[in-house]
Amino acid sequence: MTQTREPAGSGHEPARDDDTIPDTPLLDRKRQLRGYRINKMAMGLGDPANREAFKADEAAYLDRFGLNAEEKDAVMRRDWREMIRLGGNLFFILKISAVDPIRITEIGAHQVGMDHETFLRERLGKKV
Amino acid sequence: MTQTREPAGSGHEPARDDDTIPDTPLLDRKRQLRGYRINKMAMGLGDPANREAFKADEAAYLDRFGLNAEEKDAVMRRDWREMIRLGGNLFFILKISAVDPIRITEIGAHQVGMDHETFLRERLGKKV
Amino acid sequence: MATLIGGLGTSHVPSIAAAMDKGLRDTPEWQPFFDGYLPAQEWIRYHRPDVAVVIFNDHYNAMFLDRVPTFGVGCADEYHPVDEGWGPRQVPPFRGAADFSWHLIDTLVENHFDPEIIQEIKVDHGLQVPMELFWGRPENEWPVTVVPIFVNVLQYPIPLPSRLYNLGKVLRRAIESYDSDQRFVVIGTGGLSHQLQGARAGFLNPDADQQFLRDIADRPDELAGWSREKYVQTFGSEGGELIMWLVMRGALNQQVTVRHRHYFAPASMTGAGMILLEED
Amino acid sequence: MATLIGGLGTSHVPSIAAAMDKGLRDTPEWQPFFDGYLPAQEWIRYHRPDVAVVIFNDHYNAMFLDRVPTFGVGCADEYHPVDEGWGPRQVPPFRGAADFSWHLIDTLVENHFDPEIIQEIKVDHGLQVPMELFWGRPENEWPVTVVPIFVNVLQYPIPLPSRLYNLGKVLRRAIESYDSDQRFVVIGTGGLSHQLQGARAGFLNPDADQQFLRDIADRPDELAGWSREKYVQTFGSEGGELIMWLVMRGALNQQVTVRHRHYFAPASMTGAGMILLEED
Ligand SMILES: [Fe+3]
Ligand SMILES: [Fe+3]
Repeated sequence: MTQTREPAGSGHEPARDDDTIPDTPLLDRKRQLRGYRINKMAMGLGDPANREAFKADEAAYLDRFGLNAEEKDAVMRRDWREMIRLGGNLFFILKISAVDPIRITEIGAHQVGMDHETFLRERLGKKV
Repeated sequence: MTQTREPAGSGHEPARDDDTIPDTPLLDRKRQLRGYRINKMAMGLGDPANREAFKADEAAYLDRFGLNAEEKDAVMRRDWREMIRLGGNLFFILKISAVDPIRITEIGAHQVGMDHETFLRERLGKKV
Repeated sequence: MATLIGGLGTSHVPSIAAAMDKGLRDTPEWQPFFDGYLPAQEWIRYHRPDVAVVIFNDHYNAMFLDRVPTFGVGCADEYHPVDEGWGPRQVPPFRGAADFSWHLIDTLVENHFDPEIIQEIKVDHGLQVPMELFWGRPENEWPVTVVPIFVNVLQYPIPLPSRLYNLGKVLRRAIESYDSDQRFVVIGTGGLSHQLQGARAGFLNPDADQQFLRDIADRPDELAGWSREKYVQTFGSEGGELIMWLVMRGALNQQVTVRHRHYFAPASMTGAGMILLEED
Repeated sequence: MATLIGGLGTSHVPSIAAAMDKGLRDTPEWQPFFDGYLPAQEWIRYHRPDVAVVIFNDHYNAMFLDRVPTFGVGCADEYHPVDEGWGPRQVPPFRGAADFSWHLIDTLVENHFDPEIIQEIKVDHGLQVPMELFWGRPENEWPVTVVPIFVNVLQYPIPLPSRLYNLGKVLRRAIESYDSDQRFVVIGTGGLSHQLQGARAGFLNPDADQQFLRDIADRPDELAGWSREKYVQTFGSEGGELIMWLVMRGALNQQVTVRHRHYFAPASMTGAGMILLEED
C-alpha cells in the first residue's frame, strides 16, 4: 500500500471547489446549511415508520422534508456524489442504504467516479 | 424592605433537609433524578394537545408519564410544596398553572405555608 | 471590524411579559417599573445597534433535562417564541445574526470553550422580555438581529461565575475580529434577587441588588470571583441566574460609564432592574 | 480513591459490527482483524475493570444538527443501542456508571470545561463496537459499566486536538478524586485513516496510521499540538476523528508501556487498529 493515494484523474469535476483540503467535503458551515433538508430527511430514516413511508412513496416522503427538485432528483436517482455535493453528509445518507441496500465501497466508488473493482484495487489496495 | 427575610416559623418541615442553603431546593443531582418523571410530565404541557389531554383526563395523562401514586396525588391536589419536595422544579410545574390558573405568589405562599396576604406583606414587602 | 457600542443588563421576569400582554404598562403597579427603561430605549433609538447578543437561559421550555448544555450559541436565521404553556406569545420572530454566530462559535472553540452549536430552537421569555423592554414590541419586524447565548443556570452543576466572565472576554474578541461594520450591544439578563421555590420562597434582597448594580460596573472582577453558592445565598435560588450578567460585563473594557441604572422591587416576586454601560 | 488501570484505543467501524452480526468473524477476510484483539480481551479478563469511560462520537443517529454539543457526558443508568437504519442491534443495553458521571461533570465544570449533561440518549456503533471488541458480546449483561463521552468530530468547528488532550487530564483528576475502589479503563475510539466522501473517498494512509500507533504512546504532546486540518489531511475526512484518542492519552501519565498494538487495513474502507497502554 502506498502512503497517499492521489485521486485518479477520472475527469469528474470535484464535488466542491472551495474545500480546504482538495476533494474532501467537510460538514462545514456552508455545506451543512445547504444540506440541512437532505440530512434531516435522511436522519428520519432511523425511525421504522419513516422507512416504511419512504418505501411506500419516496417522493411524498421527500416532499415532507421540503426537498427541492434538485435534491429530490439526486436522492431518487441514488446519486451519492450529487447528494454529497448538495450538502448531504454520508452518515445521514447512509441510512438510505439501509432501506435500499448498497455497499459503502460502491458509494465510495460512485463518488470517485470509478467502477467498483478499480476503486477496491486502486484506493483500498485490495487484490481483485 | 429588610435586607434578608428569614422564613417565618410556620411549623412546616423544610421541603428537604440536606440543602446546601437552607430551605432552598436547587435542581441538583438528587432532586432532579427524583423529579425526572414529574418534570417530564409537566414539560409536556408546553404542547397544546397534551394540555387538552391533561384537562380531559388528568389521571390518564399522569399515568402516561409513569408517575407513582405519591407523585400523582401531589399533582392532582395541586400540592405545590409536595411537588417540589418530590423533585419537581418550579419552571416545569408552572406549566400546570397555565392549564389551571393560579398566581405565582399563591404558589410561593403555599410552599412557605403562609396565607397569600401574609406572604405578600412579609416576604415581598407589599402593602396589603 | 465590528464595534461593541455598549452593554445592557436587565431582568427577564415572565410577569413583565404578562403585564405587557394584558395592557398593564401604565397601571400604578407597573408604570414605575416600565418608565425606568425609557432612557435605555432612547439610547437604543439613538444608537441603533445592528446586532444584540443576548445571554439568557431557557426555563425548560425549549430544552428538557435529557440534554442540558452548559452553554449554547444559536446560529439560526430565525427564532420563534416558544409555547410556555399559554400558547406562543404574539411577538414577531427574532431574526438571527447567523453569520456572526458562526464566527463566535469558531472563536469560542479556538479559545478552549465548548459551546453547543444550536441551529434550530425556540426562545422563551428569557430573551423575549429584554428585547421588548429595550426595543418595544414591533408591529412586524425587529429592527435588530439577535445572537442568543443559552446558559444553564438551573440544573447543577451550573457554570462558574468566572467562566461566564471569561466567556464575555472571548465574545469581545469575536466582535472585534468580525469583518463587518455592524454595531453590537451585549445584553446580560436574569435576576435580580428572587426565589420561587422552597420554604425560602419570596426571598428578596434589595440592598444586595442595588449593590450588584453598582459593582457590576465598578468591581466586576470581584463579582466574577464569587462562588455559585454565594450567588444563590445572596440572590435566591432563581436570583443566582444573575451570573449571566458577567458575560456582558466581561465583553466590556475594565473602565465603563454607567449611562443609566434602574431598580424596582418587587416585580411579581423579583427584584427587577437594569443597567446601561458604555466604555470610557 | 478509584484507580485508572489502563488506556485503550480502537477503531469503531460499523462494518466490524456487521461482520460480527453476520457471523463473519472467522472468515479469511476478518479473522486477522479480530485475532489482533485477543491479547486485549485477555488483559480485560485478567484485570476486570469496573468502569469503562468511552470517548466516541454519535454518527447522527442519536443527535441531529439542531443541537450539536462540542462534547457531552452521559450520566444515565442505561444506554440502549440506537436504530441506525437497520433496527437496533441485538446487543444488551449498557449499564451506566451514573454516580461517577456526575462526579466527572462536576469536576469538568470546576475546571472550566463546558460539557453537555446528557441523561437520556441511545448509543450507536461508536460505543458498541469498542465494547464488543474488548469484552465480547455478552448473553445478557455487560460485565462493566460505561461512561460515554460524546465528542463532535463531524460538524465544524470540531474541537481542537489540544482541548481533547486537556479534557483527558481533567478526566484523570476526576478518577483520582473519586471516592471508590472501582477500577477504570479509558477508551479512545475512532479512526484510523479513512475517508468516506468526496472525490478523495477511499483515501487510506497506513504509514501514518502506524506512526500514530507509535506516537500516541511516545509523543502525545506532539499529536495534541497538531491542527485539525492536519488530522484530516493525514487521516482523511472521517479519519480526523482520531483526535478522540487524545482524551484517553491525556488521562494517562506521560510514561506508558505499550502492552499490545495491532493494525489491519483496510477493514471495509478504514485503516483499523488498537492499542493497549499501561502506566509505568
Ligand atoms: Fe430566568
Ligand atoms: Fe466514527
